[in-house]
Amino acid sequence: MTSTLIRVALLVSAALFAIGVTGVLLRRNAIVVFLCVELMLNAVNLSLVAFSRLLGIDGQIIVFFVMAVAAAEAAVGLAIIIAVFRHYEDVDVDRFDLLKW
Amino acid sequence: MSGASDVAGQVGYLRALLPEIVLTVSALVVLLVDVFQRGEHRGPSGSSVRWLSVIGVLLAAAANVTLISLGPAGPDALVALDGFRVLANFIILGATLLGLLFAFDYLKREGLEIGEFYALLLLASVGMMILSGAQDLVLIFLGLEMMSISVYVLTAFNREDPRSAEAGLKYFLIGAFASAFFIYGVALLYGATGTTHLVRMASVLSHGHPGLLTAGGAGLLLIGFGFKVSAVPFHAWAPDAYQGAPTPVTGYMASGVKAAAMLALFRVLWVSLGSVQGYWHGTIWWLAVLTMVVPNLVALVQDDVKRMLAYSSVAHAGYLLVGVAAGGPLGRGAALFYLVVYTLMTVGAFAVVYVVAGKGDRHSHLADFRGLGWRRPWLAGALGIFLLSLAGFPPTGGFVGKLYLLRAAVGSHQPGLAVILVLTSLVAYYYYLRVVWKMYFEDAPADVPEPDVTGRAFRFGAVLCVAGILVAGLVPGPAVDAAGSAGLTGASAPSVDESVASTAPGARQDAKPRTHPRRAAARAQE
Amino acid sequence: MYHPILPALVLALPLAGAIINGVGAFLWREDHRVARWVGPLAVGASFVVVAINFFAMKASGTTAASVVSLWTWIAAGGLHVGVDLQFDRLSMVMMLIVTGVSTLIHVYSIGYMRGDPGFNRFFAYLNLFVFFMLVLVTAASFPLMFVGWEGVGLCSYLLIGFWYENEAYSNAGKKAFIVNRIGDFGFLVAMFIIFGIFGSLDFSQVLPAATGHLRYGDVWATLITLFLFLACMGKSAQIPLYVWLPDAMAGPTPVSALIHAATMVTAGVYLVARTSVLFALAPISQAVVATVGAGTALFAATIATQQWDIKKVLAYSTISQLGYMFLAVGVGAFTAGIFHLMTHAFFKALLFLGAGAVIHSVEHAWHEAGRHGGDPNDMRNHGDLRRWMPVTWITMWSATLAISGVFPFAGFFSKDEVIWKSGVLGYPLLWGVALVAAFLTAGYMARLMALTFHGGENRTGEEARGHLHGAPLAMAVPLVVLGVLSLVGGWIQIPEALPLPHVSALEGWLDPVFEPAHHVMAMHGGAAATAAPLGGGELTWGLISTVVALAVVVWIFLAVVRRRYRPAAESPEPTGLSLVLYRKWYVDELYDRLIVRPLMALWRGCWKIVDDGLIDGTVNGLASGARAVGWVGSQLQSGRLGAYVLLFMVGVLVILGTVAF
Amino acid sequence: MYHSHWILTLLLAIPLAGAFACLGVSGERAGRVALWTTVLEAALALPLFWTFRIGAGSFQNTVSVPWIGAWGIGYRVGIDGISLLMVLLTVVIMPLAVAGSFRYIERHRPAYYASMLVLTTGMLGVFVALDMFLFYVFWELMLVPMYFIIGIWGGERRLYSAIKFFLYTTVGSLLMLVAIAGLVYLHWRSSGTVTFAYAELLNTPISRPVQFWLFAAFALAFAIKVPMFPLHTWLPDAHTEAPTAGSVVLAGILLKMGTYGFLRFGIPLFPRAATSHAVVGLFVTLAVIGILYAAWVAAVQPDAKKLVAYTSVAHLGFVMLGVFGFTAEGLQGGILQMVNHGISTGALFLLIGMLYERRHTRNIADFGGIAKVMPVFAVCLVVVALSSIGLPGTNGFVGEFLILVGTFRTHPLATVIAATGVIFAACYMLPMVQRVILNPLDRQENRELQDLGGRERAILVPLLALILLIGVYPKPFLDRLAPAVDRVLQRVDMLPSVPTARAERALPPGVRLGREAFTANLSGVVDAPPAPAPGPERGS
Repeated sequence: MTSTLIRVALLVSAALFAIGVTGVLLRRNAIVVFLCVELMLNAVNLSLVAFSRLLGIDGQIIVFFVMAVAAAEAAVGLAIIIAVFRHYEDVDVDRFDLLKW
Repeated sequence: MSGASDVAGQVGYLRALLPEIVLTVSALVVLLVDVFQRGEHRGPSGSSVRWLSVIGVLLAAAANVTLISLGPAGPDALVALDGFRVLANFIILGATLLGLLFAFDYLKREGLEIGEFYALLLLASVGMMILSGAQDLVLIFLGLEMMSISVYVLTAFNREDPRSAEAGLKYFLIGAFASAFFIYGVALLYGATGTTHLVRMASVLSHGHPGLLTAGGAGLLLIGFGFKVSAVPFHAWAPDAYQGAPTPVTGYMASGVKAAAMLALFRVLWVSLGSVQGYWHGTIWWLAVLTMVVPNLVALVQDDVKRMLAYSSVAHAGYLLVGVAAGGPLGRGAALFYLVVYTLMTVGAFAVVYVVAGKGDRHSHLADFRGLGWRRPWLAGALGIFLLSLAGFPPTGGFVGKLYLLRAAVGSHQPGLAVILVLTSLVAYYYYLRVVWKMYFEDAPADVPEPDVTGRAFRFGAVLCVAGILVAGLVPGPAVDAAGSAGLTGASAPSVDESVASTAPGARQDAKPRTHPRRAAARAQE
Repeated sequence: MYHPILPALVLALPLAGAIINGVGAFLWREDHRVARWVGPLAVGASFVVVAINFFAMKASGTTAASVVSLWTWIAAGGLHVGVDLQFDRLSMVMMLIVTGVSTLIHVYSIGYMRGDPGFNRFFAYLNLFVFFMLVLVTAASFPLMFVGWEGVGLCSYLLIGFWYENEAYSNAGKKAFIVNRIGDFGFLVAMFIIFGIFGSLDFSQVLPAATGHLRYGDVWATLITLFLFLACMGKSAQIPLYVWLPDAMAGPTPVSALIHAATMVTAGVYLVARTSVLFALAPISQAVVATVGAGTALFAATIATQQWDIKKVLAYSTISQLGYMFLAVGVGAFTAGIFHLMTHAFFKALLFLGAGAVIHSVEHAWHEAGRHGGDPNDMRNHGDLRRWMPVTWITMWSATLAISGVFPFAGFFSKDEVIWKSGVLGYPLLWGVALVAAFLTAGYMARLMALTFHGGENRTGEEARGHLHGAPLAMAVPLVVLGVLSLVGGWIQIPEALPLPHVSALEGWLDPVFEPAHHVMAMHGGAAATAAPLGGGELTWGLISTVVALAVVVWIFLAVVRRRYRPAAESPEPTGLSLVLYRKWYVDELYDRLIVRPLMALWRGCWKIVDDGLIDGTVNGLASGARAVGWVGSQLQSGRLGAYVLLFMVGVLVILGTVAF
Repeated sequence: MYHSHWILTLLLAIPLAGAFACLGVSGERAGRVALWTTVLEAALALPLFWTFRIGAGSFQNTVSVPWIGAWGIGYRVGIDGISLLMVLLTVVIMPLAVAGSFRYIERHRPAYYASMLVLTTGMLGVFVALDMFLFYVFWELMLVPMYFIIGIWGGERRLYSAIKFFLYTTVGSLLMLVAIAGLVYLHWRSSGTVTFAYAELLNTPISRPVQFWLFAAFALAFAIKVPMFPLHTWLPDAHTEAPTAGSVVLAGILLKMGTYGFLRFGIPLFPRAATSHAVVGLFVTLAVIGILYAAWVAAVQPDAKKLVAYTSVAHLGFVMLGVFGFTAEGLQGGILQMVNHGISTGALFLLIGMLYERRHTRNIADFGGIAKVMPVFAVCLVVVALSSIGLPGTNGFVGEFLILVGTFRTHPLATVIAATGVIFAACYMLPMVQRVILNPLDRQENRELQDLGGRERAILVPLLALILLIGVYPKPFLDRLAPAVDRVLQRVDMLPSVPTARAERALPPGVRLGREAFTANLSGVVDAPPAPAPGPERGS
């Protein structure tokens, strides 16, 4: 019973992670890309929570760390996106190619 | 995540973390002093923050010295207390110190003298130290993020320059993306073994039957680290980020970030996953090969020296990966030693580039280096030595480092890696020498801009780098001894059976040193 | 017991002369007084020392060789070569000839080269040549002999190109050196084999041991001797390597006389004689030597008949006479070969010196008359010179009769001996060839004399004619001495068959040297015949040949004298067989087409195609390839985040894929 | 002092000190500093020739000081006969090269002379190092100054040539570094100690296949340096573009490092690979091809310097033939030929450089007849050219002859083919000599040429003297080589501990005399154990 639930949770988590990856791959808007990364982190969180059902509390504690990190990333990330926007007036990631080759 | 119980009291724990604590405190002090000093006006920060940060680094280094005499922490400690960590800390602190010294002139020139820069730099270093010293995947993740987030900001620090912002964005987005892989890998390994502690994970893995979860976890971890150490094919961000970032930050990134990530990778692979080499060794081998081959070839066609050096430092990640792939005391020593030298030469080389490039980092094209050898002999001489060392030429430290790596590769029965290493070095000679020939073989036309004048801090830093490189090349004995004898808590199953320590004094911290009959004989001889 | 007296002095004197004159060529370039005395005296003194040694050796009656060790030259591994001089009967004969003739020619040169800006340099070279020639003949080992061998080649090179500002002369020198090097290659290889088999290169180790190490007809003996003979072909201008010698006439005439007639070119004969025992062990080689010799004798003689250049005639004559010598040593008549070598040294040196006197005179006359251009060597520009140059005329006749083999001149005895021996030692065909060549010799010499000294009409030119003069004293004295020698030189060896007192001074003297060879041949080859191939004894054929020779001389002489010739500039080109012979059978052209040009093309190909194209192309191609790959790689780094993520994901999939499966 | 051990170290240190001194002074004074430094160096080194103990089998003037203890790396230097001659060659050539630069080098003089002095240290180091690490350091170290010398003071295509020189030579040496690491590892595995000491690494037991791999790496490095066909194309370019002194040093000394490497390291370390049929056959073949091919290509060169560069390939081909013939005569001749080549080719480059300084062209066709205006030059050129083509009486002959006469016993056919090289040598050298100094003096520019001055004569005199001295009396040189060559032969023959004190050097190892042995040799058996030497045919 538990293991089935965990397996489902893990699969959902993997699916979410894959959706996040696909989003990063396909989307061009920097903010959306970043949101997809957040989705991936949350997918991992789901896995961690699922494992902690089996292995004890540690997994859930890790989730908090991950959330905190995600928050920090969000803060920094949005600031950077704003900085970029000030130069390019755009957030389409494929338009930034001053640096190449 | 039960760590603290086996440490003899909180004080002991604090002592074991003294360098990190000192550095964190100095970062905060810098931040505070800056805030109070500047108050409302938005001018540049005072010079006190610079010196405060330098002092902070020096204090941390002093604190790090005290770690040497501390005995090993228990196997359950979250942060290791072994020679590996001590040396890693020194490398990171060295990179930080050099980064600071080289940043002074640069920030003044670019009008970026803001206290946050120093604070961020110091905090990034704290992250690195945690990253390379931690024995728990979660702590490693935290260190990684602490380092990364600070460096994202540093990369995008020059708000006037769109290249800086673009570099920051690329670095950040892919970095965050890679972090997700990393933590996913942590999660899977946790699921597979029930622990995130490296040593315990190792014992679980060596007794149990590792399955798909372990394999997937290891793979995902490799991807996460692959990004951080800029291994091909996860390197694409690196040239852009290195080129776009403010140049002193580039040097710092290329050395510090890479060193910390590389050493953490080494620790994770050989401590926790040492018994399941089948899952990752082939991958590391290929990563090393690709990372040596691709950037070296691409660097051939670079006409911008900064970008060329960016590719070069990506290629050096490949050389370092050879050390990781070799493992064992020899590979460990090789990686550590090479990182020491690599830090000196890379930071130094980037620093010279920003001096030549002038305000706004505009003139880093190869053509701008024409005749530098005769216009600015000292500057060019320093760059020449950095380049020779990067190329791996005696009598520089780069040569000894390469030889160390070769010995590690050969000693772990991977002569193929050794051969690829030297062949790619040969390719690298071409582009390094191209700079040398621009500097010395061609004369500067009148329209080549004069390089900046250099400040005292820069000169001091450059002398430090050059001296370090030459010392590492001419009297590498002490450094080799230190690197060779740096123990790694929980390292087992050395794939390398050549011991460098047969003549080196000092404790071996290998948990299970395989006793080779001949080695035993050698020891008996001494 | 004989001990060489002051042996080192024999060599040191000419060397010292060379050094003094060489220094003089720089320090007192304009002052020729020192060279005038030092040059001839150094060689003359050497001759005196040699003569003293000769008498000492003769008095002692020894037949053994005395070896004087000066110092160790090369000692490595099993090889030990000393600077050792060997004084034995053979080298004594050679030393006498070399120093004697050299002394005369040095004296002659004082007159001939008077006023030449390179006077000092000339004597330096000439002395140096004598030194090397003496090294060659006194060497006690193959390598040391090789020193002399190449040393004389060097001097020959320097002296042929003595007037180096003339490109043709320089070319001739170069050609001589390179062709000689082909021969030297043979010498080297022969030494390698000898060392491989005998473990030594000293004559005293090799030659006595030859019969022990090599069987009769041994393939190694054949190889050694064939390679040695290759060396001889080069140095002694035998087919097919003779081509340098006619060109070598570019040098000053005394050089032609000394080096390219009397001494250096006979070194090959000396070499065969020295290693006679090896040749005796290799019948195939002997046959080759004899055949090549006879062939060369005939071939060169045909060319000589149609040359207009007086020196060219003599050059081909020399080649032809050298052919006789090889015929002799080839058939095993070593003494005959050396005998002919000696008499040839006298009369051919004389012929050249005489020709030199003629050229000198014509040249001076033209110079005085202010005429430029025109070839003073061309016999069509001479004619009736006996009126101005009686001494030269008479002495040259002496030499002509000698070379034609007319009794009682020197050549009669030596040449007759050669021809006779080839007949009775089993080479009937070569005997016939030699006879024919002998008559040709008489013919072209008569032609030469008639054209140059007779004809009743002088073609030098109206204004110049008054300036013609006889040879000055310095030149005349050697001419006379050699003229006498050309007459009497043959009397030291008079065959028993002739109704004359039997003299075998030379044979008696040299027999001990050739004894081992004769022994081998006697053991394996059977006895010599007593009659010529067509029947008849030595006396018969001696009579026949001298009569025929004389008849040919008279016939051709009269034929030529009766014809009227125009000066060279006005003469028509020869046609038909004449042209072929005048063009020397087109051998130079043939060599050019078949060897020189293909080789040059090959070499250019090596440079342009292999070196620049293939090797550098590969190397540079690798470099550009690397750059091209790098460029492709850099294009992947497009700057777009999407591409980076894609690349990242490729890596992810590959890693996860390999991990999972 | 000369039996003291530190003389070699002194020799290594003096040029370095001089280099710093050069950087400290300005302009022409740097040249004088460099000259005096090299003269001092020569004065200090030359007595070694006499203090060297002839016949002693071991290395002399050795020093061994630990350097990187953990790796068993030490500062180990010493000389045997081979090193001795190479060291002396170096110290004799260097002052001449420096003095020969005074007029040629006009820009950046201090840097130039400093480079030359660093180069000196590097080259000497290669010849005296008895530690693989030390050897490699010096080996690479001398590349850098040479790169600068070609690149900064070279001719038109100096960039291309410099980088080509550098990359070509490093491709081999990098693989050699891997092989060194492998060798050290193997030694550790068998003995348990990590060491880079040459003497100890000699005792490493290595399986045959591994020997091949390691030898291949070493051989590649050395063969490029020699250079052997077809790895030679860097040489003509480097020579053509390098300044005179650069060419002199390159040809005179640097190339010797390749052959020296074979003798000191490649062959003794991996004797079974080095003496295998395949390897010997390959090297002998390449050597012979090199001799002929280079001579051919040289013969059609319009540029005098390039011509001489190709002759180097041919000469070094002879050396390699002698080395891989594995006979005492051939080896001694080969080593002597290394010295000879250094002298004669160095002199040739100096002479061409002197012409270049006057006319700023090296095109042979631009000259002609200059013997008339430059008689001293002409004499020097002729003597040197004759030495180069191996005329007996000059040094060139002794070396070539020994090589050929020795190698003939093991490789008769190859030797005979190689011997045709003496013909082709005449084919390239004489036309060059002719077109430069002989022929009509028909160009106005050439009529005004000045003959060699005092400085130039002083540079050439030692070389000419050596040419004749070695040509006439090579014994002192050969005597010093004999024990070292014996040792090499012992290694390759795998003689089980031949008594070191050979009472009578009547027959060196491997020498087989007499007809039977000779004809047996013709079957080409190279690495078979030598037949017991028959009784000496001749006394010593």
